[in-house]
Amino acid sequence: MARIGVFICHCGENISATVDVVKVAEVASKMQGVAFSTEYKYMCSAPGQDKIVQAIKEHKLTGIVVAACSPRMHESTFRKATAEGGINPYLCEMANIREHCSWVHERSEETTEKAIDIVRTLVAKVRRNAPLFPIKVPVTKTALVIGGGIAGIQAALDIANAGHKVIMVEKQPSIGGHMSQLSETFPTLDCSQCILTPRMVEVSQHPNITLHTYAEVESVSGFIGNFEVKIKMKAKSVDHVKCTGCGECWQKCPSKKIPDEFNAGLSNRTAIYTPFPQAVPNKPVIDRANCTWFTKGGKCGICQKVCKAEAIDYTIQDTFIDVKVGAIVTATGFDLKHTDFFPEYGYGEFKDVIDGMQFERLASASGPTAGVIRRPSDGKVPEKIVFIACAGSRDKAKGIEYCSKICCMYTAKHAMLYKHKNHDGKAYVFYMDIRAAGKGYDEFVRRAIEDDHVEYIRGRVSKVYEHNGKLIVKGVDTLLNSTPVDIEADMVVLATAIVANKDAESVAQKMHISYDKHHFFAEAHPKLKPVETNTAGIMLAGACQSAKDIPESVSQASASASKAIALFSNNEMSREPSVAAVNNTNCTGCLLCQDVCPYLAIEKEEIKDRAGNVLRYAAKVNSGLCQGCGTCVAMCRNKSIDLQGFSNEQMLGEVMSLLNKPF
Amino acid sequence: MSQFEPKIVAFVCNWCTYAGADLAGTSRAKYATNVRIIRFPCTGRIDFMLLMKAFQNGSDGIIISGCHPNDCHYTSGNFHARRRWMVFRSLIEFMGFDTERITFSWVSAAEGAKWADLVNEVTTKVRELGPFTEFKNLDYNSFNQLDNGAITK
Amino acid sequence: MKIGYYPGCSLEGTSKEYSDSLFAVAEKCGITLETINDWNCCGASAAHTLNHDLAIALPARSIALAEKQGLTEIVIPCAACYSRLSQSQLEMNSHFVTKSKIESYLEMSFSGTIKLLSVIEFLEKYIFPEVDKHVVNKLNQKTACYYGCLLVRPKEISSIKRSEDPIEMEEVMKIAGAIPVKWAFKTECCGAGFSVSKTDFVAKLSGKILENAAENGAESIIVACPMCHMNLDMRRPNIKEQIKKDINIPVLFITQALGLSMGISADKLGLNKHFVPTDTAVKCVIKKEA
Amino acid sequence: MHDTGHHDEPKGLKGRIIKATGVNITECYQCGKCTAGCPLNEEMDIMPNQLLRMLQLELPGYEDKLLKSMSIWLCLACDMCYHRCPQEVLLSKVMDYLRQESIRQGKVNPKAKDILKFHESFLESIAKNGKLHEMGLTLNYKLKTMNLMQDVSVAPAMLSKGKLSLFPHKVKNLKAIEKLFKRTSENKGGEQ
Repeated sequence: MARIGVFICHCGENISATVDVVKVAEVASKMQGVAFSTEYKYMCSAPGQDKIVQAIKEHKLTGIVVAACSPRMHESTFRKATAEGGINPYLCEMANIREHCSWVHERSEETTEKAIDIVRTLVAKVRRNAPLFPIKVPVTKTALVIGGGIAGIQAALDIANAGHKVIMVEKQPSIGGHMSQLSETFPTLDCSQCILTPRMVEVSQHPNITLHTYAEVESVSGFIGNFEVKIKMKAKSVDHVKCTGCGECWQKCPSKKIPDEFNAGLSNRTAIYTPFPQAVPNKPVIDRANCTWFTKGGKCGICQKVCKAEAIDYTIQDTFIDVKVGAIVTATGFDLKHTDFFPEYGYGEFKDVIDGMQFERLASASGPTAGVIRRPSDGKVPEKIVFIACAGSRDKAKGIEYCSKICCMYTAKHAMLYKHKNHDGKAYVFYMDIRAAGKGYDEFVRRAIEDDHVEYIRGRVSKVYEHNGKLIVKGVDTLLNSTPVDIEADMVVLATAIVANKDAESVAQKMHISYDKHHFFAEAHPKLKPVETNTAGIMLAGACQSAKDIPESVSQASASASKAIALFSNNEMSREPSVAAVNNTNCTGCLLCQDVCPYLAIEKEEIKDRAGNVLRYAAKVNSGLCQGCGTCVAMCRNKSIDLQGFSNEQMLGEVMSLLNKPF
Repeated sequence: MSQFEPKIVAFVCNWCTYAGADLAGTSRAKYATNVRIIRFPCTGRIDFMLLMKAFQNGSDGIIISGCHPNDCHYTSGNFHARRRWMVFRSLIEFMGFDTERITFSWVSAAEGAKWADLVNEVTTKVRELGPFTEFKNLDYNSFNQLDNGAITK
Repeated sequence: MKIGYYPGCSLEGTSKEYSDSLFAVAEKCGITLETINDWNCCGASAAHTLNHDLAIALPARSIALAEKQGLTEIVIPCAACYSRLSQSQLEMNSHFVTKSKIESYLEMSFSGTIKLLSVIEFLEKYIFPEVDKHVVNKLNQKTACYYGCLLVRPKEISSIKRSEDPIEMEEVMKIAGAIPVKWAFKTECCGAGFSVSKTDFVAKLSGKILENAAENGAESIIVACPMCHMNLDMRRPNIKEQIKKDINIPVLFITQALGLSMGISADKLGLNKHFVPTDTAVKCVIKKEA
Repeated sequence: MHDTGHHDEPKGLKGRIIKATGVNITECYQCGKCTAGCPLNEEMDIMPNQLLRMLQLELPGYEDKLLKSMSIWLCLACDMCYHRCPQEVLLSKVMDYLRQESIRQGKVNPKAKDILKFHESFLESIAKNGKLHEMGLTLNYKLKTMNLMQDVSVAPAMLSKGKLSLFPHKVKNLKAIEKLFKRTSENKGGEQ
């Protein structure tokens, strides 16, 4: 026989001003199963909580209903008090008579009636509550970092330096990401590679970090503390244990006309290659799509012949490894729109209209022009150069409404670098707004304008076309009575929009994390959980979430790392026990539940007789994976699966009591 | 004569609509007192037979509301709810049930005002539809006779 | 095969050669063009400048007549008429109130299901499949294909894919054995409606177009709109005054150029009706090698 | 839903434009791309983006400035602005409305009278024949504007090339055309 205690809170006057709390307590005392009922000014205060503890002891209560605010506010407070009173905390439920009642209605009989109804439903539920126990799960103290750009590198080093193991997966042959391609960095103009390469080396040499380059995450299963990850190791065709990185192979490789990704297509590379001289690891892979051995069926083989270390092996296949990790940091980075995205700027067909990354390579000492800014068509140093900001960004018509955030700064940097190298050259920037809100950022833009005499013109460019070896840029100065401004330029640089990686959607689906309509990964809460995702244990770092500059990416990476380190500080963790359970004597094994479970938490169980013969099959819930959504419960044809804390009995009890029907 | 006040039961998910209703409270929106909320972890958890139980026992209208598509806390529960609702609706429509009495909506945790509007709209609509009596008017005796006589023989 | 035909006023007057050459090419390919009975003017820019409802109603009448006549597809060679008829059909189909209002003005019903074809769509759909059999000559000249505004804009009605640098006319010209040049003013406005009232603006805008075509080596300019043709061809003296340059490149309708490649005589194609002599373009034509 | 009654008729020009054209003026963020690409930008007295800005801000006297401007008559409706607009503001529709409003209020810029007269002559020709009679239009326009000598050099050539016909082609059912003209002008200024 249930003995339930009901506690009505006044919440100062927040509830009692519109709800007759005395009447609610009085009616509640007569409800089925209620042994004790009272009201109090502040149930959440220490004396209020103490009332619950005392009442449990005095009245031998078996369940608690606290009618007060939203359970989102104080459920844990009252469950703790309930436990202190000596009964299972999950026997306590809250009736929300503040947010859902007293605050949204005027003082009236109906309002009090509604409060009584709310209390009655929760009493009916608690009568059917069962003691539940938090689920303890062990924690695997290894982190997986996906992506080896600056964000991934930072996260990996932070976690590794805290003494935990890290597995880093990078899809390219080298780590370093986009930052390794940059010339100099704003607002200090220090050389990108100079500050990045030591970090890359540290990753490769760190005893706690296992680095897998030329590898991709194939699948992720499991849950926080206990993920199981399958990693695809793409065939490098080179045994990196034997390889000394001498470079003989790529110097002799005859396939020399492959656009070099690292130089943003401004130069060519060979089929066997390392992406750049400071690559980590500094050992080559064979790009099979472009290697004659693979495309023309065993012809060539020069690299194998010249390799003294006998490291080249054309027969290596893709392999898969399975790893167990406790936390995952997703740092898969971003992509840039290319010039072919812009019909009005020539569909990418004008050689001297380039994107920001191509300019970085032109300005970089390690780039194809050794840092001399030359235009791609004829190698001349441009005398007039036009930068177009917001190319594709903030452009609803092109499907990208958002601001790419970093272009204002890098465009100022580009113009500055150009002016530093070509004092007599003219640099124009067409912009809409200057968004330079970081530390020292606006000062940087002012320096470009005031000290380096970059001409900033406020207006969008309507069209760029080729004419007599020049590029005609048709713009406007909206600050000068909207005067049309046509510039005959030698080179045009588009600050193209930052977009999500092409495979971002499939990566998100593999990890069961959410993403926005532009395929940027979604944080769990835009303000209070900016680095976590909706899947516990998976964190975000860098531009895979939204456009970010280097300091922001690094900060977020460290924040993600600290989340992982905090998780690893305990040997086990506990989870809410609201999970599904199967009554396997009733279960017919149809496994509809398995199809709808978003967490792959339902397995097929063999029901055997004593001799070990399989009699039939039933569903079985892995309570470690189950998140408690209950979709399986609604699907089940004969009510063999139920959700603890929201069971069929409890929900039906609520409905029936609400309508004043006995159940 | 006082006007008819319908009883409306709202089946809502914990993460979006329940929180949205909380927000309506914290922002002190005012709405009709007719609605009673039952909290589910997810709209995917809602067994639609519970709707029938509610109507059978005196509810005049029902709201089902959860997270917007793609916003489900559990990734896909709301999609399952929507699909199930579409099948269920065509079934009960076929049986002659007035599906106007059931409102399926999405209210996010940020849409307190939308929740208040939804409750008011549904209350007005169901008030106009009048009390739900179809089920109560069924002739139980003939059912019982069928049960005891015709079928078992 | 029978296709509906909306000539438009220009093709019965100043641009008769466009109509003649279209018929000649269609005939070669075994296609009969059936003119809409009692069609009327589309209203051109005058109607939509002065009277919005009239701008919908005038084209709607011709479309409704075509529907009555049982036509399912109409080719509208004039780019301006094509634009007006398409805009009208689009508005009629998307605004119920407008539709019923205009229907009451017309005293006719309007179903809006007829397929309106620009000359480019018509060539792609009906001439391309036949063209191999009939092309006997190579135009053998550099051509600048000029689209103007109304074939490429607005995007809601245009069938053109690369709106800033279309290639549909170039595809036709390649088949005709011409060498299309790359140039920058394919879709700039020629001044269109100001042909009579603001001739100096037309001269300026058309002048820029001609200049760019010339600088890119064009030996002929190919157009698909009588307004563009008039401005680029007839306004040459004004253009000369404006840009202080004498540019003698002839301007051909796309159907004339295609007709030449099919061996149709210059006279039949109306090539003698132009202000800028077309003989330089005709002279380039050579027999296609078998 | 209530009918589009008189009680909610917007008072200002901006409100009427939004109601009649459905173009959301506030979407313009003043990037100027429309002006940069306008073929007649050098001739305009108010640039396309400025015109939208004036509508956004509604400073005193803006209505007259717009209705008396030359720009609204210079717009060729080539739609280059809309085509490249990042915010997809359909400016040519706004221009159409402004022109018709300018005529209604008798505020047509004196320099635009020729353009207006050309359009009027054009419509008169259609009203009379159902089709354009180019010769008639030219004569009519010349009489209206007294630009008698303009284009005299090309006319004989056109005639000899068979490009101008002395007599108009006419629509058979001229009654129908008459009705269209009558009915649409009775209802002018209605919702677009």
